[in-house]
Amino acid sequence: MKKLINDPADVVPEALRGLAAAHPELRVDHEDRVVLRADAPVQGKVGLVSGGGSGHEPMHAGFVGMGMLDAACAGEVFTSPVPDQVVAATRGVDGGAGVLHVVKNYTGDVMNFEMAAELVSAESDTEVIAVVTDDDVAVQDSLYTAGRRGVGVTVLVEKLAGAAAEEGRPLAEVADVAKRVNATGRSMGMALTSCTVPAAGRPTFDLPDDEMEIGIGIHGEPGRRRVPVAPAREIAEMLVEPILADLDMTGGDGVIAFVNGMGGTPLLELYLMYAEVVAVLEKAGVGIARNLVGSYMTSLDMAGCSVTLLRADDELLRLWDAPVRTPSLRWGA
Amino acid sequence: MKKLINDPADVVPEALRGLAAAHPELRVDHEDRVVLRADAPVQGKVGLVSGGGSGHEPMHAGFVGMGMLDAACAGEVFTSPVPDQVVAATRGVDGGAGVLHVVKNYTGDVMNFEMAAELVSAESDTEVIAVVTDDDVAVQDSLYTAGRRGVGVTVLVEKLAGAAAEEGRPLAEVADVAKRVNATGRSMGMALTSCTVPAAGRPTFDLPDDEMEIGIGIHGEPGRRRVPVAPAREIAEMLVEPILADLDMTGGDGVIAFVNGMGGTPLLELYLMYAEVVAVLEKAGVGIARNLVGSYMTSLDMAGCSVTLLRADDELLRLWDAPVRTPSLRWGA
Amino acid sequence: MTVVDAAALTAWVREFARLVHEQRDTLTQLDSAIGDADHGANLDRGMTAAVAALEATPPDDPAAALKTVATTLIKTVGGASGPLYGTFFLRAAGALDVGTDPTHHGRALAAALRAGYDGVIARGKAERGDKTMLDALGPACDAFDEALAAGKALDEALGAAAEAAAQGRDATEPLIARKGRASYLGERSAGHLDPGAASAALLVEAAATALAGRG
Amino acid sequence: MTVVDAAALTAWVREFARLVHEQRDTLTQLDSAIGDADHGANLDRGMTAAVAALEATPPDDPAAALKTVATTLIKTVGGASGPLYGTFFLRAAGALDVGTDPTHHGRALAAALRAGYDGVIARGKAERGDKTMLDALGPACDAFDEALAAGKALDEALGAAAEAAAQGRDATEPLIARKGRASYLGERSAGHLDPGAASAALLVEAAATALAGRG
Ligand SMILES: Nc1ncnc2c1ncn2[C@@H]1O[C@H](COP(=O)(O)OP(=O)(O)O)[C@@H](O)[C@H]1O
Ligand SMILES: Nc1ncnc2c1ncn2[C@@H]1O[C@H](COP(=O)(O)OP(=O)(O)O)[C@@H](O)[C@H]1O
Ligand SMILES: [Mg+2]
Ligand SMILES: [Mg+2]
Ligand SMILES: [Mg+2]
Ligand SMILES: [Mg+2]
Repeated sequence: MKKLINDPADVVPEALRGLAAAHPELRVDHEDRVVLRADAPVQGKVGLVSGGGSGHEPMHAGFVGMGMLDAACAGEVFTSPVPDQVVAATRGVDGGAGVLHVVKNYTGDVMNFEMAAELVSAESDTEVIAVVTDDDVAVQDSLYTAGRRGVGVTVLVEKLAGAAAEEGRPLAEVADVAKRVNATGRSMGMALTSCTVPAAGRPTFDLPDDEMEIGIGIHGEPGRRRVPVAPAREIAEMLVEPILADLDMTGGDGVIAFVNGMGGTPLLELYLMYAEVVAVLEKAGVGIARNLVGSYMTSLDMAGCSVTLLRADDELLRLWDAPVRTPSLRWGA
Repeated sequence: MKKLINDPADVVPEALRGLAAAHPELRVDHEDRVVLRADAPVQGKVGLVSGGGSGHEPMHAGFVGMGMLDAACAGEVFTSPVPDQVVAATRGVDGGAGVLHVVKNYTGDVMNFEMAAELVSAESDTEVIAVVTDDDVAVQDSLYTAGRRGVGVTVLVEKLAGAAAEEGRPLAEVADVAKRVNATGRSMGMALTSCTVPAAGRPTFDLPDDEMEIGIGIHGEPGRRRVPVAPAREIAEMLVEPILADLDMTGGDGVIAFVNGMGGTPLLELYLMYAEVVAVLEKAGVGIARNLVGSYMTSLDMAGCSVTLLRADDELLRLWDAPVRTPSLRWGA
Repeated sequence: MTVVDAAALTAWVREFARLVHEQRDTLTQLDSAIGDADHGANLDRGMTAAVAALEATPPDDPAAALKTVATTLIKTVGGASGPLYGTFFLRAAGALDVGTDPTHHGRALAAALRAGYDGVIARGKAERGDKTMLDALGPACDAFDEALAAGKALDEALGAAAEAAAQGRDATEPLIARKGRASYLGERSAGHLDPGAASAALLVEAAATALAGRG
Repeated sequence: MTVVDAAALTAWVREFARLVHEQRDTLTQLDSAIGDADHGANLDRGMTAAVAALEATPPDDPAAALKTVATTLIKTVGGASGPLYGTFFLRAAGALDVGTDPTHHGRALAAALRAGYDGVIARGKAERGDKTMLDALGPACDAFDEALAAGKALDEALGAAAEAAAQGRDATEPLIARKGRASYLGERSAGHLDPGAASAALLVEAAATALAGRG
């Protein structure tokens, strides 16, 4: 295993120390592994809390700051945080206007955030609403299963609901924005290589040199199918078409198109992929209103990418353009 | 070879198409493979032009915009641009106050930029000054060799000289800032894996699972020595100590510390490395005034990192904090 | 002789921790095939902490022992298995009523395990056959109850439970997962053992080993 | 018969392009060991363009042929080898003065090659022994001059030049690079052939092949 780490067991706390040193505008609670805006709680503002397993950086800690999250809980690598962390984060961002939990739809995340919400409501009158993201079209949405995974849309929810909260809107409205984004956004991902979990020490799956996995998540889990490696052009079709088949993206004010790198893929390739995604969308008559290209939601050192499309409207575009000031997403401030 | 590409020969023009689609605030001259600020030339402002081989994204095209570069020339992968590209860029950014060429010290880059400057001066009265960066302490600085490579400091030169130009300072002063940054900045890099040049199709060098290269550049060239893989703590020492041995970094107003990922290394590891760099600097009595952590100057999909330290002063810190608005470095705007 | 006392349950917890540590890599490998390669690390971290917590504050009674394990797992594991195993031990602790008659200890323990099992169902909303830890825990509870009802001694009944858990674990192999992370794989989840069922089988095996000779 | 005319030099350029294309991977592999793995791709791109340029606008005279190659290489190659080979052809074009007497063509060509070689030195500021293309070009110019001075026919003289270039290329193996990208490796650059010396040897070999039978 080749990684810039010390003891695999210490990866998360050590990376948090680096994050704290690099970003004085954040406050890191090292005991609870919670990253907060230094000015949290912001009085009168809805607090946004997210979190999940580590290994997806910059998500979530890199999105803490003005206009996005108020706090992020860092679990062990690929392991959702424990309830105590979420409780500490929720308390730390409670400015009197309630707290929104942004939770990716994984059994562990959902349960740990639920238990935290139960603990918070047992001990205080802080109002908490949880919005669960489940945008991955690689997974069948069914009542009998765990449902779809929460992936790329989570980044967009954090940006857009974060902007709504920054405008001073009440908890219910901020939660509605989050739900709307989740309802109108879909994602699909692929991997050229597996990632290696530090504590496991070897790649999660073996992938021959001439094959790739389509329909992967962000935890190194294998995808829905394994196919021969294909040109970027065809990969863009394999990712975009299932999204368009799942949700009509035409009409409205165009989409926010998000091409995301999985951690081991260089920006050169992501821009090339973006050009191919643009081509597929053009053919399908889908306009692009805004875009985001980069590695924002990763899976350790996995090579690969995901595409997220969000059907936008006036309000969402306004929230997208609103200033944001976090370590990894910043504009207008 | 596993990459998100189509034909290896088309990687650069296709990625430029994606960049253009993603960033309407840039103008891309696809024929000459030059990326310009959409508002170039800015009248009365010194124009900053850089460029080099592709494969180092976001450097340089990702640094085109207000407060940084006016244009970047994209060569083939790891191959410096040709003079025509540099001429086109220089013409495109000439707002009457002269043009600064920021050139990394590689034989090819230096010669191609030189030839371009000769062509420009033969055809116009645009004043051009070239500043060559050569900050890599892994390479011995000698009159009898090609000298040190230009690496991480180049990003800092582009930011700081870019800010000076944005302030409306004259060419000589902007060039002085660039020279001063190069003179007081030093870098050292390492690789856990080789990169794969698309046209070559296989890793540039083989590296056993338990070894790493110390003293690498950013073109997949092997380093100065090959040693067993070590913990991040020791890697930080191997990178920082040669820098401190080369140039005294104490005194002044502390350093700008830049921990850079080589393309295949996730942010989680870079923050962890940053914590270790902070520890080494603390022990050496070197204060940190500002920092930059991320993959800003890459070597395709290479896993590894580099450390750049720049001895800062009041003026450089002011220029660092000045607003910048580019695809990959943005604050205050 | 007290059959199910704090010491006995502490011994059970220790033995489970030992087995998890020993089979950490195996559990992680199972989780690599159909999950995210952390189940071994997760449980090992949690059970190491649980043993440390029991050592730091030795429990006064058997329910307290289980409660300490529950809160420690909830605080340290995370993921799906943290809340699920945490809930298992929490509900078991709440249901454990050993009373004063040692001959009832077996049935008291069986009731506690059943309560824990029901707690996992309530928390995770899965059913048997979904390819989860339930597929080992459920058969174990059934076999334990049946053996006791048939008048078997605790030893033998726990042996039967462990046997049933192991069979239940093996039976997850052909199943298509419907809950947890493995469900994302759809049909590709078939052909692999469920990691949580494998660790649950260790939990029951540990009980059989640690409580052996106690009744 | 005209010995060094536009057609002959076009044939030389074609043959060089053919060899470069054929040995593209070898050149890139040499550049992988001590450089950045692009020399084969660089020269192949440039020489393919040069041949196309000669086809698009067939040159009127031999100097024009060389000049077209020069400007095409400068426009399409980049890196170190682009300006260097570009300068080589540019200076050679400038110096080429075949005059009207075919028996002087050999010496005219030798003077042009020497001028190209000097141009590479001026542009790259390297010396022989620095482990660069100069280590093949230099010996080739020397051998060519000597052979002509000794009264050898063009054929034979070019053969000697090609032989000298190949020897010069091989002699780069033990050298420690002092110029170009390989210099960053310091002592680790020893033990490998220089990619530019290898391509320069192809250039001279191509001349010997293409001009064979012309004098
Ligand atoms: N809804 C559920 N009900 C019962 N058990 C579950 C459920 N979801 C997951 N599990 C169990 O949890 C195990 C995975 O645990 P672990 O790997 O530690 O957590 P995660 O899936 O969050 O990485 C699965 O193998 C399965 O047995
Ligand atoms: N200063 C120089 N003088 C002469 N030849 C040089 C010089 N620097 C480099 N070269 C030649 O150029 C070759 C490398 O060319 P190439 O790989 O195309 O360019 P780059 O080094 O920019 O990647 C080297 O093998 C060497 O022969
Ligand atoms: Mg997990
Ligand atoms: Mg090159
Ligand atoms: Mg798991
Ligand atoms: Mg090269």
